[in-house]
Amino acid sequence: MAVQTKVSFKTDAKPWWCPGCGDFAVLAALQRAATQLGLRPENVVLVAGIGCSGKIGDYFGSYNIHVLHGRTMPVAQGIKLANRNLTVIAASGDGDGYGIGLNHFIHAVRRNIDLTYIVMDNHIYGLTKGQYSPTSEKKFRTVTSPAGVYEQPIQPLVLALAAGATFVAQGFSSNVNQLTDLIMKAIRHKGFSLVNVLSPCVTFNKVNTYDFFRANLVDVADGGGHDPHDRTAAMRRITETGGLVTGLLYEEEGPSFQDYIPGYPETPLTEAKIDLPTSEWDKILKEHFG
Amino acid sequence: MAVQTKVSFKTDAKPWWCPGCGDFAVLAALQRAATQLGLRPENVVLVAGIGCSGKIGDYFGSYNIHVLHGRTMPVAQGIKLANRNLTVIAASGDGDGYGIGLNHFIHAVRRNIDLTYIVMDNHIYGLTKGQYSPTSEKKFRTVTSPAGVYEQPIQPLVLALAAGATFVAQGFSSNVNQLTDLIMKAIRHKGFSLVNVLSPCVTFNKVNTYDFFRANLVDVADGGGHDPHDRTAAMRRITETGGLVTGLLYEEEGPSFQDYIPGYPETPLTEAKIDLPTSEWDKILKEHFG
Amino acid sequence: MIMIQELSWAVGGQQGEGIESTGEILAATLSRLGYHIYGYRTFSSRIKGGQTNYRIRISTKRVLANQDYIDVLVAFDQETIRLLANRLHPGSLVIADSTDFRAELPAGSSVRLLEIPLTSMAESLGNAVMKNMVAMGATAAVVGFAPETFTDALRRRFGSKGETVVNQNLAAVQKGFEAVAAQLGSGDTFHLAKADGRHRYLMSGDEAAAFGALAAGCRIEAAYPITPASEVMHWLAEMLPKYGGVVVQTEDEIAALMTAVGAGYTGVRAMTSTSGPGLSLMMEALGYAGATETPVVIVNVQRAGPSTGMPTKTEQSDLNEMVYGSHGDLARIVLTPGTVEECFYDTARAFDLAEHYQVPVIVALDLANGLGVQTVEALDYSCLKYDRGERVTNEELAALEGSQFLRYKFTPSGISPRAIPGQPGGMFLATGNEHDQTGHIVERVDNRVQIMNKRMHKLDPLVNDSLAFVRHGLQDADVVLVAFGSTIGPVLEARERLEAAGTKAAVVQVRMAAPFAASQFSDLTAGARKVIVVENNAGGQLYGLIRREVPALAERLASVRKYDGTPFTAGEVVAKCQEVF
Amino acid sequence: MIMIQELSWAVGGQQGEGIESTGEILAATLSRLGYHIYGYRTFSSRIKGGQTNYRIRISTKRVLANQDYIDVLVAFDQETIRLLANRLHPGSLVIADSTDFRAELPAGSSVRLLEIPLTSMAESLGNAVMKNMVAMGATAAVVGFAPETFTDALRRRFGSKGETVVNQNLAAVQKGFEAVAAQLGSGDTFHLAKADGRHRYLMSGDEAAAFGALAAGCRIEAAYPITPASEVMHWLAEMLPKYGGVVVQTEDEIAALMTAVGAGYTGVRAMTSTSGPGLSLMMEALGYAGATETPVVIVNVQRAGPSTGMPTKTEQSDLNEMVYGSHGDLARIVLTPGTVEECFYDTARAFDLAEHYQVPVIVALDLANGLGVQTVEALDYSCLKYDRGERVTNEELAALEGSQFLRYKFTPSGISPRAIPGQPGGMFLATGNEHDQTGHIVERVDNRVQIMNKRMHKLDPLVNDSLAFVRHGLQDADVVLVAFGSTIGPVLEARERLEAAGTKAAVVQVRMAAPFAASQFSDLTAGARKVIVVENNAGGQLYGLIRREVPALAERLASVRKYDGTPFTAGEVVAKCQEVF
Ligand SMILES: Cc1ncc(C[n+]2csc(CCOP(=O)(O)OP(=O)(O)O)c2C)c(N)n1
Ligand SMILES: Cc1ncc(C[n+]2csc(CCOP(=O)(O)OP(=O)(O)O)c2C)c(N)n1
Ligand code: SF4
Ligand code: SF4
Ligand SMILES: [Mg+2]
Ligand SMILES: [Mg+2]
Repeated sequence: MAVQTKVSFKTDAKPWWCPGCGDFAVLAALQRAATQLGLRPENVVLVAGIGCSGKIGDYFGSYNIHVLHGRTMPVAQGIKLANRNLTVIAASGDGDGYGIGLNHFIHAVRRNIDLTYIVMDNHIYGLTKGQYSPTSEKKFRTVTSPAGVYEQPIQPLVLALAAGATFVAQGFSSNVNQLTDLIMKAIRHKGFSLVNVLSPCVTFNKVNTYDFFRANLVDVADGGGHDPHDRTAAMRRITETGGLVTGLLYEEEGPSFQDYIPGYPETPLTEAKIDLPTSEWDKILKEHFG
Repeated sequence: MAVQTKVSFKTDAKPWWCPGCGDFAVLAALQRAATQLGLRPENVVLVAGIGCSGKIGDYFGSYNIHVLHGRTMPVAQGIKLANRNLTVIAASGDGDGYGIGLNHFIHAVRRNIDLTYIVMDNHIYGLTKGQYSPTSEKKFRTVTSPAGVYEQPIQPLVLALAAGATFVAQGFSSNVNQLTDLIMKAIRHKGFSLVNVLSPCVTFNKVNTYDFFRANLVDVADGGGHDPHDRTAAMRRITETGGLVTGLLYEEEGPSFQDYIPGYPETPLTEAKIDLPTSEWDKILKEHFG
Repeated sequence: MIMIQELSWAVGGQQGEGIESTGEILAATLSRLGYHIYGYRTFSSRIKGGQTNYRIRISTKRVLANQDYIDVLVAFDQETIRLLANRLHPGSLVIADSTDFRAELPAGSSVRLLEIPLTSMAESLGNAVMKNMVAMGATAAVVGFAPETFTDALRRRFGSKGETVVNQNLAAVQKGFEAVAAQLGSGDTFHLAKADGRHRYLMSGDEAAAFGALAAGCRIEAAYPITPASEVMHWLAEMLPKYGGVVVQTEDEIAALMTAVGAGYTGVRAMTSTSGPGLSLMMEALGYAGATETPVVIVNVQRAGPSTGMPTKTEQSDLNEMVYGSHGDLARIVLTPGTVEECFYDTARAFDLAEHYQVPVIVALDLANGLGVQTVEALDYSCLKYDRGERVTNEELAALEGSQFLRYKFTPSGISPRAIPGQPGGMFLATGNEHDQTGHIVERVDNRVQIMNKRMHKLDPLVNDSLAFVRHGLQDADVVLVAFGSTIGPVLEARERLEAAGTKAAVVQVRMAAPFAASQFSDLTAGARKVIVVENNAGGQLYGLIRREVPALAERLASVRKYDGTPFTAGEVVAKCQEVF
Repeated sequence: MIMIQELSWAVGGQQGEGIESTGEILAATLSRLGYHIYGYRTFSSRIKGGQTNYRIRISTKRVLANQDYIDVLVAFDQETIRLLANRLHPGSLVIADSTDFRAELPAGSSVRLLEIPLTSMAESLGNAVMKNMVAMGATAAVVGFAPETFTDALRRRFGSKGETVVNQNLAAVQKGFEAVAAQLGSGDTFHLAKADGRHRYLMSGDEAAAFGALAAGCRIEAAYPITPASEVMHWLAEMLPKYGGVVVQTEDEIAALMTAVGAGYTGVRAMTSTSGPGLSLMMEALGYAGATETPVVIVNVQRAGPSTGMPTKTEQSDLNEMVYGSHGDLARIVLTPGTVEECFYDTARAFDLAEHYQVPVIVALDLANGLGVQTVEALDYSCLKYDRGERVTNEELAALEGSQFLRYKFTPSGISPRAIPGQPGGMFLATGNEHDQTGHIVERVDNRVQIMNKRMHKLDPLVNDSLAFVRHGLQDADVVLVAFGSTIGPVLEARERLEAAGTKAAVVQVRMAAPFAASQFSDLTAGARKVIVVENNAGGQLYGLIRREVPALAERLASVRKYDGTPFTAGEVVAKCQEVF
């Protein structure tokens, strides 16, 4: 086989995002991470949701599946179970992932199938033109909250930890280097990994802007370091900062779902021989139904 | 009007539950709580899910609505918004509430509409005959987990706190007095309240039995008292005990959703006059579309 | 210069450049002058960038669809010209922004071109986005309006931004007017006949539906954003609180419908609004409303499917799901308003029907009438009947003296008076499980048959409903065109053209698709040699429905379908109908 | 004592008392003796308590439904007698447990009654639950089998509990046998003719479907428990791991289908199994599989709807949703196996169809064939074709030399060879948005029409499918009965009875409801004076489908429906058909 050179994971498509959208940086970081990890495009599947964020698949040169609104998680798990050799990455928006798709997220966390989940969290519904999202802050005024939001926002990092996540990180679109690093770590992590990315929507969110995040974000290691294996500390850091913290908050090594499945073969199910001799079926017929 | 005597909230229906089922105690506690609070049957709506647990409505003498599997939360919220004078109580099983219905639960928590949510948590799917549930422990063998469960169980109390719940309690079917008390407090709480009840399924769950819980449960106040206004302490108590703790874990007083809704009247929407003079509509026509 | 009775105007450029508001201002202004307006925007699922165009038809007569052609096209880029070239006719005029590109017209076309540096003119006034207002001025010159015509609309639109902005925009209009007036040749103007000056209202179907809901007494809307239905929610989010009502943005569409069902059960008029993907998610909840006989209204603004499909393109392809969706056998009402006005009337009526019959009612809009704008005559509020349906009174309940209230009592009509929470003695169980008259779960075969019959037949009176169909045109028509939803616009116009060309044609508009009033439909189409169903979908869904409901018609029935994401024009309808004549 | 060719036996009592296993043991034993068996349990959505009964038909000929009547009824309570009284005939024998109740037979009936203290006899042997085995022994005596006949089955059932338990149960059978043998009058026995002794297999449709899936190479099942489909999941949970496969219990049905779609996209045969409420939740995901052309199989075991309905009662009322559900226009295949054997064949075939046509395939069972058990002849594995559909090879991809692979290439058949992740050079975008041949999202009108046509027409060859219908009976039939699913059992038997009574009748079984092969169906029903659609639902869903697809038949078409939650018997079919003749 020819020597494989590193690939850039770029495509010809011109992104449909608004100029300045935070999602450009997420794409760039993901491309860099995949390149630096030396992944092959054919062995990566990017599962994207519906939203501005969900367009990311169009611009990332791997196998791509752009699913239904809120349904990245089950599809990603189906893919990984079907072919354990693939690198499976899911990408959602905050509405997609923490609104309509939250249940799948929590259950994916506890199932701990080996995949990486990147959520582009802009605290708004971008593609549907600016309704508030589950992560929108209280009092935020939008077309569907003309008097301001009154729900308590979802805290994705806290929820992920509460659900037993084995890898929780948060990045910011303005820090592509850190984000690249977090995504690389997440992909390397055996099990479910969440990378929540604060990725500003420059068109509809005039509150949680680049400037807002620059002014308010701290690094998890700021002020004395952080042990990413300490769940309690992670929880405390998140609470202290009101969620405005970036870096690797928590990681726990251990077996993932695949390691437990009885009889689950080392070779991918895609390679399983299915046309077994009919004697096999006769055996079942006799044993179970005779 | 005649002097209103306390009502028992009992009905003639003979419960369909198996003898010994933990849900009998939940029903009894709920009936006692409603009676002791002096509620009127016509002003209470019990919203039940699908499962053995969901049968509870048939036996509780109030307005009752037995909804779809997993959908107690939206229905309960719709009812409360429609008539803020009603006492709205929702009742689910662990599958109903934390499986298919988990997303609605988390969003109901953060919306903080004033209702009480009782989950009869038997760590199993009872009505469908014994599949594992989201709260089933690891290694638990059932018809759908013949080699044992390998998902991390959902920790409902932790998730509720993580989602910002303003009232979190846990009861046990063997302790009807405590449970009655918790339910009374929950109903009195202004805002969303969760009462998770460890309610054994004597038919399908041979692991999380009455004996198991008796041997392992501690009271939240054991070993030195617990301040239910301390969220961190609540979280710690739950973690320490692996969730095997009963009592009122957390309560936070404050305004609920209704208090924020712009223009939301003091009188229930059911009493709103809707046949306004047509001049009202002409005004809108001119102002908005003229 | 000749006097014309109508003008087709369009503006096109990149999304996010103000194309939408330009169209809106023009439409609003001309509506105020008493013209009839139809406006339709073509756009894509993208916030900034990507071609968009807004086509407006301005007429002295009622118009319910766009013309086949465009008379005046304002183009901010070459893509606009490329995409709309096939709509231009020999007499069309293209006003192209010469700041950024050199317009190229189709080879050999006799279309007239006016190149004007719209953007630089706007920049010279302080802001490039005002190129739209320069274009508006240019349009005024071409059509023979004074630039002041737009003053009012501009004040309303920009007033909140301060006098300077208003004045800048007014100056931009003036500048555009002057620049064009100077260059106009004698054949370059379109002199639009004066309008009747009557006061009309300009609105989209989404707005009309939301307004209809409010007027009908809806007090709770629970919904999840989705194109092209979000506008219903947005309008209600603004307006409902003024009437003590609430809009809840739920976590998904299942929650949306179930929240509305909860409110409906409690006695408040409640609704949700959605589009195809949301509708599919609501199928289980729809059945629940049906089984529990809970009134609820679903406004479904259809878009191109299947699946995510083309969220910003129109289609009428949810009919099958609306009529046949949800497992099990289930009665539901499906209303299919055609004009924007009808979106108001039918949504308002939906609440009466929902409470009267205690069923879920779906009001089916489509993107073309949901987002398209039309001028509407003063509304007729006699449609607001506030029929709250049969309710048991507290006195009747008291007379029960503690014995169980029969929520699902077997009555001749199949409709049972309902109690709502809060009524003493009215306590009952509502359940999606099969139940008896009290509401309690029972699986006895005799009860099952009885209660199924009750639910399945309570809508029977609707087969005589006088609003099920609207017939337009001659009694002795040779050809009957059948349509529902927005397609009625081009079809009505096609009928006129066919008749002008010598074909005796009539139109039967389907306003209620379920229950389908088959024998009325048979009567309305009796005698026609050919009955042609014209619809915006690939599957011929209405055609199929009619075959099923009125199979005797099958031999005379023909199907005309369009499923490229755009609405029909009258010319297309005529051409396609002639193929199947 | 006369020799009979078949016997209808039933046992009834409270749920949780072992009724189910009694029925199973009897059925298994007699199947091993070479009899044909049909077994059907009536139960409710409740774990313990509530009446349940198990009816078994034992015959020397193939049987696909229960008889109209019961010959021998073992009753553990009076409720059983009350509920089944209308099934008893003058020659019936009731064996009643006299321990707890005094059996009362319908007034004036000539049914024979044997009162035996089944429970106390069991108690005297050590355990009251063995009353079932005592009843088995009693049955043996009545039917003329030696008690040893059951030894084998008992060993298999109780072997794991140790020799003592086995022996106790054997003793219970013996005891029941003796007690009855002693009391039997000469007219009290039913001497069942000897069976052919051929080896057959006893299974339910749920098991057959699961087995069919495994044999066809399904390796991933993602599902959520639901009556009456859970058994599919349970069987696969046990068996798939033995073949390296996986069962995922998902958080809901949406996740279930989407997980299977993910696996299907990746190239593994994957499925989900569900019932009505779950099917309704899957509507959006179904459309997604259709739009992305991803193979996936859905086994839908229908139960009585609408909504939660009657979870343990049978119905065939999801046909509308299976055929027309999901928004937008969508091709899908719906297979409707009738017998248990066909549940195996059709589920296996579903995987071939799904991959060949790259569509979602729904295999529609109903509770009656899903949970009912039938004896099945040795299976014919030639149905296992392992048609993986068109796949692009790595060589073909390499030959592209880096240019974009056209996943949705326009081909004459409409089927485009697919790549799966892992294949170098095959990267593409799968999306539910409208897309072009590469998979990229485009909304161009020309592309839209082309790709819709591709998806809508790729199933066209199936109109010639030789497995779409099965016709039974004479060519020149006067009356044709039409049925799908489990209803085929009673309908086939009704045909025989009609013919015996002088009516020339044939049966057309619908095995594929979508796409509907209309012209084949026309041919198969040509010449019949009357075509009667017999189905287990209130809406006449198959009847409506046929009217839509073959409207010319409408005048000769009649509808027979049952919707009380129980399957038809042949006698009911005959009676109802005679009403519409
Ligand atoms: C079932 C369904 N409901 C609603 C929609 C409409 N919709 C498309 S994107 C979106 C939300 C987008 O918000 P988010 O997930 O935060 O993504 P962003 O655009 O902000 O990146 C919604 C509601 C849909 N496509 N499908
Ligand atoms: C949409 C849908 N899916 C599945 C079911 C079947 N079902 C009924 S109850 C139940 C789970 C019951 O478990 P749980 O909620 O824990 O209640 P329990 O019976 O244990 O009290 C399921 C899966 C259903 N009714 N609806
Ligand atoms: S609308 Fe917001 S999220 Fe969407 S592309 Fe534009 S900036 Fe990004
Ligand atoms: S099966 Fe379990 S949960 Fe259900 S009624 Fe019986 S004991 Fe209770
Ligand atoms: Mg977002
Ligand atoms: Mg449970």
